[in-house]
Amino acid sequence: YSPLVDLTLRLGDDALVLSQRLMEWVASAPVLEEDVAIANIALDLLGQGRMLISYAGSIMSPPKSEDELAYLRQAREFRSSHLVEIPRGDFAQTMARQLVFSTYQSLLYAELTHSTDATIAAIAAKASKEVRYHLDHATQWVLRLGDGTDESHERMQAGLDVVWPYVDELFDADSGVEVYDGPQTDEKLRPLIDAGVCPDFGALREPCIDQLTAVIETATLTVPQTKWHARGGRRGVHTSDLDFLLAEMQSVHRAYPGATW
Amino acid sequence: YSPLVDLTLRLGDDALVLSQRLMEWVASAPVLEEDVAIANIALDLLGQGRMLISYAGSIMSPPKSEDELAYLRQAREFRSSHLVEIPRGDFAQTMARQLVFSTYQSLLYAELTHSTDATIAAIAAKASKEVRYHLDHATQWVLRLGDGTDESHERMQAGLDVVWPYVDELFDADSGVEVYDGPQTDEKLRPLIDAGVCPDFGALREPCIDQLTAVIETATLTVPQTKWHARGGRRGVHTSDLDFLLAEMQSVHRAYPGATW
Amino acid sequence: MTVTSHRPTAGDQQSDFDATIAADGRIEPRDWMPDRYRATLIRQIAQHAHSEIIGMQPEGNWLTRAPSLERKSILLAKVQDEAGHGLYLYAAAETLGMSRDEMLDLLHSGGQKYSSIFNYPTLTWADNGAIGWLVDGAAIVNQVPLCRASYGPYARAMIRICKEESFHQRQGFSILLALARGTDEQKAMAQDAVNRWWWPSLMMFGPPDGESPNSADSMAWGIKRFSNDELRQRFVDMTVPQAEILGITLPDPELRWDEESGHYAFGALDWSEFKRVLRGDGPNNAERVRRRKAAHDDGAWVREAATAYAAKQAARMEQSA
Amino acid sequence: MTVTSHRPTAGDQQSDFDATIAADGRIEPRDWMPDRYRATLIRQIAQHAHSEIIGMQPEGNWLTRAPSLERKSILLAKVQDEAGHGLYLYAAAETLGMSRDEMLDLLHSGGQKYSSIFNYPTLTWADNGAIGWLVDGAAIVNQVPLCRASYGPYARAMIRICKEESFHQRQGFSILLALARGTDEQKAMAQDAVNRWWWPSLMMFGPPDGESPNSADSMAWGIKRFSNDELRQRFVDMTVPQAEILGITLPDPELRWDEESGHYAFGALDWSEFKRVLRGDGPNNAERVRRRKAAHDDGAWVREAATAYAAKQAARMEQSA
Repeated sequence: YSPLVDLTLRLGDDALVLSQRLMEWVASAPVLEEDVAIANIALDLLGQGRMLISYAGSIMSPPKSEDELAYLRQAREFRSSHLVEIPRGDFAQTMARQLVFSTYQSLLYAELTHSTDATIAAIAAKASKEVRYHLDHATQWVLRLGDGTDESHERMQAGLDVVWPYVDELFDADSGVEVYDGPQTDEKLRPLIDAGVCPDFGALREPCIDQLTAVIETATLTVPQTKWHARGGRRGVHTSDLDFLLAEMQSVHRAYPGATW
Repeated sequence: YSPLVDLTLRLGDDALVLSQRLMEWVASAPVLEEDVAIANIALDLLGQGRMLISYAGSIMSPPKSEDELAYLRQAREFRSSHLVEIPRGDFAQTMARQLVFSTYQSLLYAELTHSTDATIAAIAAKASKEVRYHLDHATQWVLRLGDGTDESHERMQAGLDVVWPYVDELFDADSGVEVYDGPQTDEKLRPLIDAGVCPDFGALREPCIDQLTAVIETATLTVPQTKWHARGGRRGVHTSDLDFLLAEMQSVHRAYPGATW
Repeated sequence: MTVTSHRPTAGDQQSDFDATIAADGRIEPRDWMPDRYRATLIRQIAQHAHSEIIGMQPEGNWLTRAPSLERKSILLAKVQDEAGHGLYLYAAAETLGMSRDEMLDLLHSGGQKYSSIFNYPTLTWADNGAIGWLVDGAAIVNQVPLCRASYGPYARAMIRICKEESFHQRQGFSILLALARGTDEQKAMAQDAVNRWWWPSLMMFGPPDGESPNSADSMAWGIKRFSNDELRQRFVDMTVPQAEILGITLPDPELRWDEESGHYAFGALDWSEFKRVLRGDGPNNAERVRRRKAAHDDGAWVREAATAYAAKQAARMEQSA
Repeated sequence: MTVTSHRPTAGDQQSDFDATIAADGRIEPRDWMPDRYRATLIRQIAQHAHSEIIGMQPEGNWLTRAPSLERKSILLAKVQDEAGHGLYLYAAAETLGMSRDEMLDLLHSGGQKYSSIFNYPTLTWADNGAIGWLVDGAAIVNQVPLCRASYGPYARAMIRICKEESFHQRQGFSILLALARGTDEQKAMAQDAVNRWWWPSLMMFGPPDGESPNSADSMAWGIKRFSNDELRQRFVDMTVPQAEILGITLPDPELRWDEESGHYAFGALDWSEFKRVLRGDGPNNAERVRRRKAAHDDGAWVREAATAYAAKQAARMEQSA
């Protein structure tokens, strides 16, 4: 992929894959209001994913449609982060992931609103409003669960503990890893950073961790310690969860080659 | 499907689908000996499934390979029973299903050994020996769990309760159902029964229930009561579980159309 | 504002109620109403609410597998609407004095019902088309008259719901249209789905008029406006021309235009299967309720946490005030 | 039968042991052995057993998705063998006085290790080929000399295991051969898998001889027969010609035949990544142990039931006796 395609696929695949994970909650949420809210967030992310993936397809040569990219790529060709791929877990784990992802997205899209790439800037402007609601929703739940009952406190902490090793990948994808098949993935975006298309992702890490820490501590929870962190998603080295997710997502489309829907 | 193809697919799809469900236990069994035992049963069933499905393919026109039938049929074209499709549940539920299925298979294959169709008779003769081991294994576990601890007793009973509504379908597939798209599925095999190719499945019900009752009662458990029973698998009306199982099973094969492996 | 000069007696209340009904007026939550009117409404609105939330399952099951991103997006919006409809309807039923929790408990225990149509499985992607086109189509025919139901909160909820249902029906038709114009396999998939959903859809209107004992009361109370058979006929008349546009055959050899009556004539319904499914011996009854109850039970700790947190926050407010 | 005429002293025992080792004889469970010999063997055999059962996961993950029924059947047989190998090896380690339960607890707590190679993910179907060909290939080179290890139960277990491993290696080669002869996409998949597994396979032989502190003892005790670097070279020499048959490029630009030494020369290994993965910061370390522990914990009630049932049966036997 060219750097610009790579960037838009990273953003778009994150949104698409997380939307898919959130859909798994529909008709299974703890209260009906959450069926509505989670479906709503999933719809927003699916919309963002479609815009970004369509844009990526439009600048590929030959151009590809959103459905070609969503349904006919193999897992190795996806550019999602491990954070969005792992299973949904219980409601606390889902909210822990959502808090991390929405905080990351809110900081990122605020920067991308000023992108020198007009399409990306426009998508980011639209998405920023949606993300504000997602972040608020997740924050409220982390507070309620963290400072609710003993059981919810324990589950909320466990949820944070599960997702925490996946945070760093969002910011310095492959730092410290020898990559045999090309440059490190954080290097790949260098020309785009220089051209003002996207920010340096690494620079978003500190404000993100600060914001997360504030919420976590208000919720009477502890910021987890972790001795490993995920890496590889941005160069197509994924969790095995992604392959199962795609097997399901692509199953009908692939079973009828060449059909339109 | 012709009646003979339909019959062999019923037998073969049951074996293939259950084998697939059992594989989900590999590396997750409660003791290492069970990793070996369950893999072994899954291997036997996969072998039976392959022989039966290959035979079905050989008498279709045009003929089809086992892989075409396993990987390129839609769920509606499968002829498996709901019993083998439902998720594995816990170890007790898996053993409850295995007890039912192996009892059914042992009675059925004993009859099929005398089939006037030489291929079916030969497959049944080979499979009978394997099924004897499967049945013994499941029986031992139902006894251990039923007459073990309070928790295992409760789980074993719960497992039986889950699988029991799926028993009747094995013997009188659609009795009592108006079928809009053809004859009732138990009628479809009539010519084969008359020709001595297969037994009347309905006649196997009583001995099967008797055998199951004996094991269940020895295990200090209760034969469940049920107010509904599954139907439809033999005419392609399946649980939604089957479609997910096939999405996973067929995913790699379908992702590379035309490839050989 | 009317100030009544004397304490109303039961007789006065009944005659006020009767007069409102006779004048096609609206009964509101604080108005007096006969116990049986209240009980009938609770049963009907709760059943309708339950149907919306159980109805999320058969289509929700296909969200992760929708074959294009656009279809996925539309189906997700639809399923989200169903959850929203459930919310409106539970709120309407709560104005009659039964809480949502009580209704959910009755749903889980089998004490209240949901539409039997959702006990059929969704076997292929085309089933999402057939559900939208036929099941939502039948629902609209049933529901449009309910926008004039005599109980205010119910009528107002139905007005909001009906607006969205017509989008649901169109999206179902659109799924089938794409399949009907597609490959041979897609056409067969669409036809198969319609074959399976047609008769159950007709049964959604309930038993024939002669065998519908509660209908008379509901008619007299202005809850129901048309008989089961009238609505069923209206649905058939509306649907047959649409099937022709799709090029899909409805699975009824007796279906034909009857010049004399100005309606389509259709074959007899097989109520024995309907009753079997209604009795609980349907392909998905056990699974639908099991899944609903599992969601509720698994979510208990979340609801408890929300309550505990709200109490803590209230206490903090009070302390700092 | 030799009858010893006096009670053996510690010095006698040590010299008997030394003599057995020197004569390339076998130490058996009831023989005296030095504590460090015992501890080294327990650590090594347990690690080997753990590697077999953790090693079921990366390939077990593909059982349900194998792209042909024949491949599915072969892979299932292979994974079953791994469970069987685990059984042999735990039994061998138990003869040294540590129970399987103790070893599993140590595995779950991180007190005992398993081969770091299984912390890499299996990203595509081709990875099953690369694992069979390279990882099992490397395992065979490591294990064949162990068939002559000085501890009898270990040597005998290894003889059974080595017989089956060569089938495992062949099935891996066969998976890759089918891909290498397949479509362009299949070829790319095979090359990609080999690119990812080549270097980690070379690291399976352990650190370079200069940095392998425990090796000297193991050599002296007849547990280890060749140095890490010797075995690594043997593996490279065996594998390069096979890669040529496959038409797959090994991802090392420095790889070349060295006429002078009569061996293939290869590039330097990047031990920093190996050490990072070994330290626990690998892509799958946490997941592998989590899954193993979950299987063990979820199965606790089953093992308890089996024990309770056995006790009841024994009591019944006694009563009726």
